Amino acid sequence: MGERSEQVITLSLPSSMQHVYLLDVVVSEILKEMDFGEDIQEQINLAVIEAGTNAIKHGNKEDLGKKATFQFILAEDRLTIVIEDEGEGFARQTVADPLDPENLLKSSGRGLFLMEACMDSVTYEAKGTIIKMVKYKETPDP
Amino acid sequence: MGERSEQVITLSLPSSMQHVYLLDVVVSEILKEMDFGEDIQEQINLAVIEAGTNAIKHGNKEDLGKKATFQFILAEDRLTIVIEDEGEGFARQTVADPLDPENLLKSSGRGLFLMEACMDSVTYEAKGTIIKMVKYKETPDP
Amino acid sequence: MQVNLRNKGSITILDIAGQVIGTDALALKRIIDEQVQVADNHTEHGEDLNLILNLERVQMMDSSGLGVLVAAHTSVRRNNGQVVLLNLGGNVRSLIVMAKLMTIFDCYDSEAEAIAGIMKS
Amino acid sequence: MQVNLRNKGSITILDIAGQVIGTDALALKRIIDEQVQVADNHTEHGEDLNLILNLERVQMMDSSGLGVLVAAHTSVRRNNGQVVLLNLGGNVRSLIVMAKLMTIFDCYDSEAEAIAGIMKS
Ligand SMILES: Nc1ncnc2c1ncn2[C@@H]1O[C@H](COP(=O)(O)OP(=O)(O)O)[C@@H](O)[C@H]1O
Ligand SMILES: Nc1ncnc2c1ncn2[C@@H]1O[C@H](COP(=O)(O)OP(=O)(O)O)[C@@H](O)[C@H]1O
Repeated sequence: MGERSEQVITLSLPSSMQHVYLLDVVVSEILKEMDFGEDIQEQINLAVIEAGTNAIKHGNKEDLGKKATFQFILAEDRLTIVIEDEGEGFARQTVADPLDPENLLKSSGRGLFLMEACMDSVTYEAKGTIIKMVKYKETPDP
Repeated sequence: MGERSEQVITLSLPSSMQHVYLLDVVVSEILKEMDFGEDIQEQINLAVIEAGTNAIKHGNKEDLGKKATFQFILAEDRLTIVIEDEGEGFARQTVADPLDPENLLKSSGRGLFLMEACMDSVTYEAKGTIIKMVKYKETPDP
Repeated sequence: MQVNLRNKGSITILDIAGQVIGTDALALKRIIDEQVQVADNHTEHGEDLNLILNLERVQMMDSSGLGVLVAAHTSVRRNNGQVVLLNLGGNVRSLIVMAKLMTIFDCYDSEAEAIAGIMKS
Repeated sequence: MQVNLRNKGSITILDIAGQVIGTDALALKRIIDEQVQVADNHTEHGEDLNLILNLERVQMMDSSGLGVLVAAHTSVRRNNGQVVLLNLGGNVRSLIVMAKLMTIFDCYDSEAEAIAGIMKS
Protein backbone atom coordinates (compact mmCIF):
# COMPACT_ATOMS: atom_id res chain seq x y z
CA MET A 1 0.00 0.00 0.00
CA GLY A 2 1.25 3.43 -0.83
CA GLU A 3 4.14 1.97 -2.84
CA ARG A 4 2.99 3.65 -6.00
CA SER A 5 2.84 7.07 -4.47
CA GLU A 6 6.32 6.86 -2.95
CA GLN A 7 8.43 9.94 -3.53
CA VAL A 8 12.15 10.05 -2.93
CA ILE A 9 13.98 13.24 -1.99
CA THR A 10 17.76 13.02 -1.81
CA LEU A 11 20.18 15.39 -0.10
CA SER A 12 23.91 14.96 -0.14
CA LEU A 13 26.24 17.08 1.99
CA PRO A 14 29.99 17.55 2.38
CA SER A 15 31.02 16.32 5.82
CA SER A 16 31.03 19.53 7.80
CA MET A 17 29.05 20.04 10.99
CA GLN A 18 28.07 23.47 9.68
CA HIS A 19 25.62 21.75 7.31
CA VAL A 20 23.62 20.09 10.08
CA TYR A 21 21.35 23.15 10.07
CA LEU A 22 20.59 22.60 6.40
CA LEU A 23 19.68 19.03 7.22
CA ASP A 24 17.37 20.33 9.93
CA VAL A 25 15.48 22.71 7.61
CA VAL A 26 15.11 20.02 4.94
CA VAL A 27 13.65 17.54 7.42
CA SER A 28 11.37 20.19 8.92
CA GLU A 29 10.02 21.14 5.49
CA ILE A 30 9.43 17.50 4.49
CA LEU A 31 7.62 16.84 7.77
CA LYS A 32 5.47 19.92 7.17
CA GLU A 33 4.50 18.51 3.75
CA MET A 34 3.56 15.18 5.29
CA ASP A 35 0.89 14.94 7.95
CA PHE A 36 2.85 14.07 11.07
CA GLY A 37 1.80 15.52 14.42
CA GLU A 38 4.01 18.17 15.98
CA ASP A 39 5.52 15.91 18.67
CA ILE A 40 6.33 13.26 16.09
CA GLN A 41 7.95 15.91 13.90
CA GLU A 42 10.31 16.81 16.71
CA GLN A 43 11.21 13.18 17.30
CA ILE A 44 12.01 12.58 13.63
CA ASN A 45 13.99 15.80 13.44
CA LEU A 46 16.06 14.76 16.43
CA ALA A 47 16.71 11.26 15.04
CA VAL A 48 17.89 12.64 11.70
CA ILE A 49 20.15 15.21 13.35
CA GLU A 50 21.69 12.45 15.49
CA ALA A 51 22.23 10.16 12.51
CA GLY A 52 23.57 13.02 10.38
CA THR A 53 25.94 14.15 13.10
CA ASN A 54 27.26 10.58 13.45
CA ALA A 55 27.69 10.16 9.67
CA ILE A 56 29.62 13.45 9.45
CA LYS A 57 31.66 13.10 12.65
CA HIS A 58 32.21 9.39 13.32
CA GLY A 59 31.71 8.03 9.80
CA ASN A 60 33.36 10.61 7.55
CA LYS A 61 35.46 12.19 10.31
CA GLU A 62 34.57 15.65 8.98
CA ASP A 63 36.53 15.00 5.78
CA LEU A 64 35.03 17.55 3.35
CA GLY A 65 35.87 15.21 0.47
CA LYS A 66 33.42 12.64 1.83
CA LYS A 67 29.67 12.93 1.54
CA ALA A 68 26.84 12.18 3.91
CA THR A 69 23.77 11.23 1.88
CA PHE A 70 20.19 11.37 3.07
CA GLN A 71 17.33 9.72 1.27
CA PHE A 72 13.82 10.62 2.35
CA ILE A 73 11.27 8.14 1.07
CA LEU A 74 7.81 9.64 1.47
CA ALA A 75 4.97 7.14 1.45
CA GLU A 76 1.38 7.63 2.45
CA ASP A 77 1.68 5.76 5.73
CA ARG A 78 5.34 6.33 6.65
CA LEU A 79 8.57 8.19 6.19
CA THR A 80 11.73 6.16 5.63
CA ILE A 81 15.08 7.88 5.98
CA VAL A 82 18.29 6.27 4.75
CA ILE A 83 21.55 7.84 5.90
CA GLU A 84 24.80 6.76 4.27
CA ASP A 85 28.38 7.76 5.01
CA GLU A 86 31.75 6.90 3.45
CA GLY A 87 33.39 5.77 6.67
CA GLU A 88 34.41 2.39 7.98
CA GLY A 89 31.23 1.59 9.83
CA PHE A 90 30.84 0.27 13.38
CA ALA A 91 29.15 -2.52 15.27
CA ARG A 92 26.02 -1.36 17.06
CA GLN A 93 26.33 -3.98 19.80
CA THR A 94 29.77 -2.73 20.88
CA VAL A 95 28.33 0.66 21.86
CA ALA A 96 27.78 1.04 25.61
CA ASP A 97 24.27 1.59 26.99
CA PRO A 98 23.98 5.26 27.97
CA LEU A 99 21.27 4.43 30.53
CA ASP A 100 23.64 2.22 32.49
CA PRO A 101 24.24 4.13 35.76
CA GLU A 102 27.98 4.06 35.23
CA ASN A 103 27.51 5.88 31.90
CA LEU A 104 25.01 8.50 33.06
CA LEU A 105 27.64 11.13 33.68
CA LYS A 106 29.40 10.65 30.36
CA SER A 107 28.99 13.62 28.07
CA SER A 108 28.55 11.52 24.94
CA GLY A 109 27.12 8.23 23.74
CA ARG A 110 23.39 9.05 23.68
CA GLY A 111 22.89 9.56 19.94
CA LEU A 112 22.05 6.01 18.83
CA PHE A 113 19.87 5.54 21.89
CA LEU A 114 17.85 8.68 21.07
CA MET A 115 17.54 7.70 17.38
CA GLU A 116 16.15 4.33 18.35
CA ALA A 117 13.85 5.87 20.97
CA CYS A 118 12.43 8.38 18.49
CA MET A 119 11.87 6.18 15.45
CA ASP A 120 9.67 3.10 14.97
CA SER A 121 12.57 1.12 13.56
CA VAL A 122 16.29 1.68 13.05
CA THR A 123 18.40 -0.83 11.14
CA TYR A 124 22.12 -0.85 10.49
CA GLU A 125 23.37 -2.02 7.11
CA ALA A 126 26.65 -2.23 5.21
CA LYS A 127 28.68 -2.53 8.43
CA GLY A 128 26.94 0.47 9.92
CA THR A 129 27.68 2.90 7.08
CA ILE A 130 24.00 2.82 6.11
CA ILE A 131 21.30 3.48 8.66
CA LYS A 132 17.66 3.03 7.75
CA MET A 133 15.02 4.59 9.98
CA VAL A 134 11.25 4.35 9.65
CA LYS A 135 8.47 6.34 11.28
CA TYR A 136 4.86 5.39 10.67
CA LYS A 137 2.05 7.91 10.62
CA GLU A 138 0.19 5.79 13.15
CA THR A 139 1.22 2.76 15.16
CA PRO A 140 1.94 0.01 12.63
CA ASP A 141 -0.44 -2.96 12.56
CA PRO A 142 0.76 -5.73 14.85
CA MET B 1 41.28 30.44 -6.40
CA GLY B 2 38.98 28.89 -3.91
CA GLU B 3 38.90 25.64 -5.91
CA ARG B 4 40.25 23.67 -3.02
CA SER B 5 37.60 24.85 -0.63
CA GLU B 6 34.69 24.09 -2.99
CA GLN B 7 31.83 22.26 -1.33
CA VAL B 8 29.04 20.59 -3.27
CA ILE B 9 25.55 20.15 -1.84
CA THR B 10 23.13 18.13 -3.95
CA LEU B 11 19.35 18.02 -3.72
CA SER B 12 17.18 15.85 -5.92
CA LEU B 13 13.40 16.14 -6.00
CA PRO B 14 10.49 14.28 -7.58
CA SER B 15 8.84 16.55 -10.13
CA SER B 16 6.00 17.99 -8.11
CA MET B 17 5.43 21.71 -7.68
CA GLN B 18 4.74 21.04 -4.00
CA HIS B 19 8.50 20.58 -3.47
CA VAL B 20 9.38 24.08 -4.67
CA TYR B 21 9.09 25.22 -1.06
CA LEU B 22 11.72 22.70 -0.01
CA LEU B 23 13.97 24.08 -2.72
CA ASP B 24 13.38 27.54 -1.32
CA VAL B 25 14.37 26.63 2.25
CA VAL B 26 17.49 24.81 1.04
CA VAL B 27 18.65 27.79 -0.99
CA SER B 28 17.84 30.19 1.84
CA GLU B 29 19.88 28.13 4.31
CA ILE B 30 22.86 27.83 1.95
CA LEU B 31 22.79 31.57 1.31
CA LYS B 32 22.71 32.17 5.06
CA GLU B 33 25.83 30.00 5.43
CA MET B 34 27.61 31.97 2.71
CA ASP B 35 28.17 35.70 3.04
CA PHE B 36 25.85 37.16 0.42
CA GLY B 37 24.05 40.41 1.14
CA GLU B 38 20.31 40.29 1.74
CA ASP B 39 19.30 41.72 -1.64
CA ILE B 40 21.58 39.30 -3.44
CA GLN B 41 20.08 36.44 -1.44
CA GLU B 42 16.65 37.34 -2.72
CA GLN B 43 17.86 37.48 -6.30
CA ILE B 44 19.49 34.06 -6.08
CA ASN B 45 16.45 32.61 -4.37
CA LEU B 46 14.23 33.89 -7.16
CA ALA B 47 16.51 32.57 -9.91
CA VAL B 48 16.60 29.09 -8.37
CA ILE B 49 12.83 29.00 -7.90
CA GLU B 50 12.36 30.00 -11.55
CA ALA B 51 14.80 27.37 -12.79
CA GLY B 52 13.34 24.73 -10.48
CA THR B 53 9.79 25.52 -11.57
CA ASN B 54 10.83 25.21 -15.23
CA ALA B 55 12.65 21.92 -14.66
CA ILE B 56 9.62 20.46 -12.87
CA LYS B 57 6.92 21.91 -15.14
CA HIS B 58 8.37 22.33 -18.61
CA GLY B 59 11.21 19.82 -18.42
CA ASN B 60 9.76 16.91 -16.46
CA LYS B 61 6.12 17.86 -17.04
CA GLU B 62 5.36 17.11 -13.38
CA ASP B 63 6.04 13.41 -13.91
CA LEU B 64 6.75 12.17 -10.37
CA GLY B 65 8.97 9.46 -11.82
CA LYS B 66 11.37 12.11 -13.12
CA LYS B 67 13.79 14.00 -10.93
CA ALA B 68 14.90 17.59 -10.86
CA THR B 69 18.43 17.77 -9.51
CA PHE B 70 20.09 20.79 -7.96
CA GLN B 71 23.81 21.05 -7.36
CA PHE B 72 25.03 23.90 -5.21
CA ILE B 73 28.74 24.45 -5.58
CA LEU B 74 29.93 26.69 -2.76
CA ALA B 75 33.23 28.44 -3.39
CA GLU B 76 34.80 31.30 -1.50
CA ASP B 77 34.06 33.90 -4.17
CA ARG B 78 30.90 32.53 -5.78
CA LEU B 79 27.95 30.19 -5.73
CA THR B 80 27.34 28.02 -8.79
CA ILE B 81 23.99 26.28 -9.15
CA VAL B 82 23.45 23.52 -11.69
CA ILE B 83 19.85 22.50 -12.37
CA GLU B 84 19.17 19.36 -14.36
CA ASP B 85 15.91 17.85 -15.56
CA GLU B 86 14.98 14.68 -17.46
CA GLY B 87 12.98 16.43 -20.16
CA GLU B 88 13.63 17.08 -23.83
CA GLY B 89 15.22 20.47 -23.45
CA PHE B 90 14.49 23.65 -25.40
CA ALA B 91 16.28 26.31 -27.38
CA ARG B 92 16.75 29.52 -25.43
CA GLN B 93 16.71 31.71 -28.55
CA THR B 94 13.23 30.57 -29.53
CA VAL B 95 11.71 32.00 -26.34
CA ALA B 96 10.02 35.36 -26.86
CA ASP B 97 11.29 38.48 -25.10
CA PRO B 98 8.87 39.24 -22.24
CA LEU B 99 9.84 42.94 -22.33
CA ASP B 100 8.62 43.30 -25.90
CA PRO B 101 5.53 45.54 -25.59
CA GLU B 102 3.38 42.97 -27.37
CA ASN B 103 4.28 40.43 -24.67
CA LEU B 104 3.84 42.67 -21.64
CA LEU B 105 0.29 41.53 -20.99
CA LYS B 106 1.06 37.83 -21.28
CA SER B 107 0.74 36.05 -17.98
CA SER B 108 3.79 33.84 -18.54
CA GLY B 109 7.21 33.85 -20.16
CA ARG B 110 9.18 35.89 -17.61
CA GLY B 111 11.04 33.08 -15.84
CA LEU B 112 14.20 32.85 -17.97
CA PHE B 113 14.39 36.63 -18.18
CA LEU B 114 14.29 36.96 -14.39
CA MET B 115 16.86 34.18 -13.92
CA GLU B 116 19.24 35.96 -16.27
CA ALA B 117 18.56 39.32 -14.67
CA CYS B 118 19.25 38.00 -11.17
CA MET B 119 22.39 35.95 -11.77
CA ASP B 120 25.82 36.98 -13.05
CA SER B 121 25.78 34.26 -15.67
CA VAL B 122 23.31 31.67 -16.92
CA THR B 123 24.33 29.03 -19.43
CA TYR B 124 22.22 26.35 -21.10
CA GLU B 125 23.77 22.96 -21.67
CA ALA B 126 22.68 19.53 -22.90
CA LYS B 127 19.94 21.00 -25.12
CA GLY B 128 18.61 23.07 -22.25
CA THR B 129 18.14 20.21 -19.79
CA ILE B 130 21.05 21.52 -17.75
CA ILE B 131 21.18 25.12 -16.62
CA LYS B 132 24.25 26.49 -14.91
CA MET B 133 23.96 29.75 -13.01
CA VAL B 134 26.70 31.67 -11.23
CA LYS B 135 26.56 34.49 -8.72
CA TYR B 136 29.76 36.12 -7.51
CA LYS B 137 30.15 37.58 -4.06
CA GLU B 138 31.38 40.79 -5.63
CA THR B 139 31.57 41.93 -9.23
CA PRO B 140 33.96 39.55 -11.01
CA ASP B 141 37.30 40.91 -12.11
CA PRO B 142 37.19 42.16 -15.69
CA MET C 1 0.56 32.12 1.41
CA GLN C 2 -2.45 33.53 3.23
CA VAL C 3 -5.09 35.67 1.54
CA ASN C 4 -7.68 37.73 3.38
CA LEU C 5 -10.63 39.19 1.47
CA ARG C 6 -12.32 42.43 2.57
CA ASN C 7 -14.77 44.85 1.01
CA LYS C 8 -14.70 48.65 1.23
CA GLY C 9 -17.86 49.77 -0.55
CA SER C 10 -17.63 48.41 -4.08
CA ILE C 11 -13.92 47.72 -3.79
CA THR C 12 -12.50 44.33 -2.91
CA ILE C 13 -9.24 44.29 -1.02
CA LEU C 14 -7.01 41.20 -0.94
CA ASP C 15 -4.44 41.21 1.85
CA ILE C 16 -1.82 38.75 0.67
CA ALA C 17 0.92 37.38 2.91
CA GLY C 18 3.79 34.92 2.52
CA GLN C 19 5.21 33.43 -0.63
CA VAL C 20 3.46 33.87 -3.96
CA ILE C 21 5.32 31.17 -5.85
CA GLY C 22 4.54 27.75 -7.30
CA THR C 23 1.23 26.25 -6.24
CA ASP C 24 0.39 29.31 -4.14
CA ALA C 25 0.46 31.52 -7.23
CA LEU C 26 -2.11 29.17 -8.74
CA ALA C 27 -4.21 29.37 -5.58
CA LEU C 28 -4.13 33.19 -5.73
CA LYS C 29 -5.18 33.08 -9.38
CA ARG C 30 -8.15 30.91 -8.43
CA ILE C 31 -9.22 33.35 -5.70
CA ILE C 32 -9.05 36.30 -8.08
CA ASP C 33 -10.85 34.38 -10.85
CA GLU C 34 -13.66 33.72 -8.39
CA GLN C 35 -14.02 37.44 -7.72
CA VAL C 36 -14.15 38.07 -11.46
CA GLN C 37 -16.79 35.35 -11.79
CA VAL C 38 -18.92 36.94 -9.09
CA ALA C 39 -18.57 40.35 -10.75
CA ASP C 40 -19.45 38.85 -14.14
CA ASN C 41 -22.71 37.59 -12.69
CA HIS C 42 -23.49 41.02 -11.32
CA THR C 43 -22.41 43.10 -14.30
CA GLU C 44 -25.90 42.96 -15.77
CA HIS C 45 -26.87 45.02 -12.74
CA GLY C 46 -24.11 47.51 -13.55
CA GLU C 47 -21.50 46.50 -10.99
CA ASP C 48 -17.82 46.93 -11.76
CA LEU C 49 -15.02 44.93 -10.18
CA ASN C 50 -12.20 46.90 -8.56
CA LEU C 51 -9.42 45.09 -6.79
CA ILE C 52 -6.77 46.33 -4.42
CA LEU C 53 -3.97 43.81 -3.98
CA ASN C 54 -2.24 44.57 -0.70
CA LEU C 55 1.21 43.05 -1.12
CA GLU C 56 2.70 44.46 2.09
CA ARG C 57 3.29 41.08 3.67
CA VAL C 58 4.40 39.24 0.55
CA GLN C 59 7.87 37.90 1.31
CA MET C 60 8.62 36.50 -2.11
CA MET C 61 7.06 36.49 -5.53
CA ASP C 62 8.24 34.72 -8.66
CA SER C 63 7.29 34.99 -12.33
CA SER C 64 4.15 32.93 -11.84
CA GLY C 65 3.04 35.33 -9.11
CA LEU C 66 3.76 38.21 -11.46
CA GLY C 67 1.77 36.38 -14.13
CA VAL C 68 -1.21 36.23 -11.77
CA LEU C 69 -1.06 40.03 -11.30
CA VAL C 70 -1.01 40.55 -15.07
CA ALA C 71 -3.83 38.06 -15.67
CA ALA C 72 -5.86 39.81 -12.95
CA HIS C 73 -5.26 43.14 -14.65
CA THR C 74 -6.49 41.79 -17.99
CA SER C 75 -9.61 40.04 -16.77
CA VAL C 76 -10.66 42.86 -14.43
CA ARG C 77 -10.25 45.40 -17.23
CA ARG C 78 -12.69 43.33 -19.23
CA ASN C 79 -15.18 44.02 -16.43
CA ASN C 80 -14.59 47.76 -16.63
CA GLY C 81 -12.68 47.67 -13.38
CA GLN C 82 -9.09 48.00 -12.38
CA VAL C 83 -6.46 46.27 -10.29
CA VAL C 84 -4.23 48.50 -8.20
CA LEU C 85 -1.30 47.46 -6.06
CA LEU C 86 -0.84 48.53 -2.46
CA ASN C 87 2.28 48.61 -0.30
CA LEU C 88 4.91 47.11 -2.56
CA GLY C 89 7.90 45.90 -0.58
CA GLY C 90 11.39 46.23 -2.02
CA ASN C 91 11.40 42.74 -3.53
CA VAL C 92 8.07 42.90 -5.26
CA ARG C 93 8.68 46.44 -6.44
CA SER C 94 11.99 45.56 -8.09
CA LEU C 95 10.39 42.50 -9.66
CA ILE C 96 7.68 44.68 -11.21
CA VAL C 97 10.22 47.27 -12.31
CA MET C 98 12.47 44.63 -13.89
CA ALA C 99 9.53 43.19 -15.82
CA LYS C 100 8.59 46.70 -17.01
CA LEU C 101 5.12 46.40 -15.50
CA MET C 102 5.09 49.74 -13.63
CA THR C 103 3.17 51.31 -16.53
CA ILE C 104 0.41 48.74 -16.24
CA PHE C 105 -0.31 49.01 -12.53
CA ASP C 106 -1.13 51.99 -10.39
CA CYS C 107 0.73 51.55 -7.12
CA TYR C 108 -0.08 53.17 -3.78
CA ASP C 109 1.45 53.31 -0.34
CA SER C 110 -1.77 53.70 1.65
CA GLU C 111 -5.19 52.15 1.44
CA ALA C 112 -6.90 55.54 1.45
CA GLU C 113 -4.88 56.70 -1.57
CA ALA C 114 -5.56 53.44 -3.37
CA ILE C 115 -9.30 53.83 -2.83
CA ALA C 116 -9.20 57.49 -3.88
CA GLY C 117 -7.24 56.50 -6.99
CA ILE C 118 -9.86 53.98 -8.02
CA MET C 119 -12.74 56.42 -7.32
CA LYS C 120 -11.19 59.14 -9.48
CA SER C 121 -10.82 56.99 -12.56
CA MET D 1 21.69 29.71 19.21
CA GLN D 2 21.92 32.86 21.32
CA VAL D 3 23.24 32.87 24.87
CA ASN D 4 22.84 35.77 27.27
CA LEU D 5 24.86 35.85 30.48
CA ARG D 6 23.56 37.56 33.64
CA ASN D 7 24.55 37.58 37.29
CA LYS D 8 22.24 37.51 40.30
CA GLY D 9 24.53 37.82 43.30
CA SER D 10 26.92 34.90 43.12
CA ILE D 11 24.76 33.01 40.64
CA THR D 12 25.34 33.11 36.90
CA ILE D 13 22.28 32.75 34.70
CA LEU D 14 22.55 31.70 31.07
CA ASP D 15 19.48 32.49 28.98
CA ILE D 16 19.78 30.14 26.02
CA ALA D 17 17.68 30.44 22.88
CA GLY D 18 17.42 28.60 19.57
CA GLN D 19 18.92 25.28 18.59
CA VAL D 20 21.47 23.57 20.80
CA ILE D 21 22.77 21.09 18.23
CA GLY D 22 25.95 20.55 16.24
CA THR D 23 28.44 23.40 16.34
CA ASP D 24 26.18 25.44 18.62
CA ALA D 25 26.40 22.77 21.33
CA LEU D 26 30.18 23.15 21.10
CA ALA D 27 29.84 26.91 21.39
CA LEU D 28 27.69 26.54 24.50
CA LYS D 29 30.25 24.19 26.02
CA ARG D 30 32.94 26.79 25.41
CA ILE D 31 30.88 29.50 27.13
CA ILE D 32 30.28 27.31 30.17
CA ASP D 33 33.92 26.20 30.30
CA GLU D 34 34.89 29.87 30.42
CA GLN D 35 32.66 30.41 33.44
CA VAL D 36 34.25 27.42 35.12
CA GLN D 37 37.68 28.83 34.29
CA VAL D 38 36.83 32.18 35.83
CA ALA D 39 35.48 30.48 38.96
CA ASP D 40 38.61 28.29 39.15
CA ASN D 41 40.72 31.43 39.27
CA HIS D 42 38.57 32.83 42.03
CA THR D 43 38.20 29.68 44.08
CA GLU D 44 41.26 30.54 46.12
CA HIS D 45 39.19 33.47 47.35
CA GLY D 46 36.40 31.07 48.31
CA GLU D 47 33.97 31.68 45.45
CA ASP D 48 31.72 28.87 44.24
CA LEU D 49 30.26 28.63 40.77
CA ASN D 50 26.49 28.21 40.54
CA LEU D 51 24.84 28.13 37.15
CA ILE D 52 21.20 28.46 36.18
CA LEU D 53 20.60 27.34 32.61
CA ASN D 54 17.40 28.96 31.40
CA LEU D 55 16.24 26.71 28.58
CA GLU D 56 12.87 28.38 28.05
CA ARG D 57 13.62 29.50 24.51
CA VAL D 58 15.52 26.42 23.38
CA GLN D 59 13.68 25.09 20.34
CA MET D 60 15.69 21.96 19.85
CA MET D 61 18.42 20.08 21.64
CA ASP D 62 20.22 16.94 20.54
CA SER D 63 22.50 14.48 22.31
CA SER D 64 25.49 16.80 22.01
CA GLY D 65 23.47 19.54 23.73
CA LEU D 66 22.53 17.06 26.41
CA GLY D 67 26.21 16.14 26.70
CA VAL D 68 27.03 19.79 27.36
CA LEU D 69 24.54 19.88 30.25
CA VAL D 70 26.09 16.76 31.76
CA ALA D 71 29.64 18.04 31.29
CA ALA D 72 28.62 21.32 32.92
CA HIS D 73 27.16 19.42 35.87
CA THR D 74 30.41 17.49 36.35
CA SER D 75 32.84 20.39 36.08
CA VAL D 76 30.73 22.74 38.20
CA ARG D 77 30.41 20.11 40.92
CA ARG D 78 34.19 19.99 41.02
CA ASN D 79 34.01 23.69 41.96
CA ASN D 80 31.58 22.98 44.80
CA GLY D 81 28.77 24.53 42.83
CA GLN D 82 25.73 23.23 41.04
CA VAL D 83 23.97 23.50 37.70
CA VAL D 84 20.21 23.78 37.83
CA LEU D 85 17.82 23.90 34.89
CA LEU D 86 15.10 26.51 34.48
CA ASN D 87 11.95 26.46 32.34
CA LEU D 88 12.24 23.17 30.50
CA GLY D 89 10.02 23.13 27.44
CA GLY D 90 8.27 19.92 26.40
CA ASN D 91 11.02 18.86 23.99
CA VAL D 92 13.95 19.38 26.29
CA ARG D 93 12.12 17.88 29.23
CA SER D 94 11.28 14.67 27.37
CA LEU D 95 14.87 14.47 26.12
CA ILE D 96 16.15 14.65 29.69
CA VAL D 97 13.55 12.17 30.91
CA MET D 98 14.38 9.72 28.08
CA ALA D 99 18.09 9.92 28.93
CA LYS D 100 17.29 9.31 32.63
CA LEU D 101 18.98 12.56 33.65
CA MET D 102 16.16 13.91 35.83
CA THR D 103 17.96 12.57 38.92
CA ILE D 104 21.07 14.56 38.10
CA PHE D 105 19.53 17.98 37.58
CA ASP D 106 17.28 20.04 39.80
CA CYS D 107 14.68 21.63 37.55
CA TYR D 108 12.62 24.75 38.29
CA ASP D 109 9.84 26.66 36.63
CA SER D 110 10.70 30.11 37.93
CA GLU D 111 13.93 32.00 38.42
CA ALA D 112 13.09 32.81 42.05
CA GLU D 113 12.62 29.14 42.87
CA ALA D 114 15.83 28.23 41.08
CA ILE D 115 17.78 30.83 43.07
CA ALA D 116 16.15 29.71 46.33
CA GLY D 117 16.99 26.10 45.44
CA ILE D 118 20.65 26.93 45.00
CA MET D 119 20.78 29.03 48.20
CA LYS D 120 19.29 26.22 50.28
CA SER D 121 21.85 23.62 49.22
N1 LIG E 1 28.07 6.48 11.25
C1 LIG E 1 28.96 5.99 12.13
N2 LIG E 1 30.19 5.56 11.71
C2 LIG E 1 31.09 5.07 12.58
N3 LIG E 1 30.88 4.98 13.91
C3 LIG E 1 29.69 5.39 14.40
C4 LIG E 1 28.68 5.91 13.55
N4 LIG E 1 27.61 6.23 14.33
C5 LIG E 1 27.95 5.92 15.59
N5 LIG E 1 29.21 5.41 15.66
C6 LIG E 1 29.92 4.94 16.87
O1 LIG E 1 28.97 4.75 17.90
C7 LIG E 1 29.31 5.53 19.05
C8 LIG E 1 28.06 6.02 19.76
O2 LIG E 1 27.40 6.97 18.98
P1 LIG E 1 26.30 7.90 19.64
O3 LIG E 1 25.39 7.04 20.44
O4 LIG E 1 25.69 8.72 18.56
O5 LIG E 1 27.09 8.82 20.67
P2 LIG E 1 28.23 9.91 20.42
O6 LIG E 1 28.10 10.36 19.00
O7 LIG E 1 27.94 10.96 21.42
O8 LIG E 1 29.53 9.19 20.66
C9 LIG E 1 30.18 6.65 18.52
O9 LIG E 1 31.05 7.16 19.50
C10 LIG E 1 30.92 5.94 17.38
O10 LIG E 1 32.03 5.24 17.87
N1 LIG F 1 13.73 23.17 -18.33
C1 LIG F 1 13.00 23.41 -19.43
N2 LIG F 1 12.68 22.38 -20.28
C2 LIG F 1 11.93 22.59 -21.35
N3 LIG F 1 11.46 23.81 -21.72
C3 LIG F 1 11.74 24.87 -20.95
C4 LIG F 1 12.53 24.74 -19.78
N4 LIG F 1 12.66 25.97 -19.22
C5 LIG F 1 11.99 26.82 -20.00
N5 LIG F 1 11.43 26.17 -21.07
C6 LIG F 1 10.64 26.77 -22.17
O1 LIG F 1 10.85 28.16 -22.14
C7 LIG F 1 9.61 28.86 -22.03
C8 LIG F 1 9.79 30.14 -21.22
O2 LIG F 1 10.05 29.83 -19.88
P1 LIG F 1 9.91 30.96 -18.78
O3 LIG F 1 10.62 32.17 -19.28
O4 LIG F 1 10.37 30.39 -17.51
O5 LIG F 1 8.37 31.30 -18.74
P2 LIG F 1 7.13 30.37 -18.34
O6 LIG F 1 7.65 29.27 -17.49
O7 LIG F 1 6.22 31.31 -17.62
O8 LIG F 1 6.56 29.87 -19.65
C9 LIG F 1 8.68 27.87 -21.39
O9 LIG F 1 7.33 28.15 -21.69
C10 LIG F 1 9.16 26.55 -21.99
O10 LIG F 1 8.58 26.36 -23.25
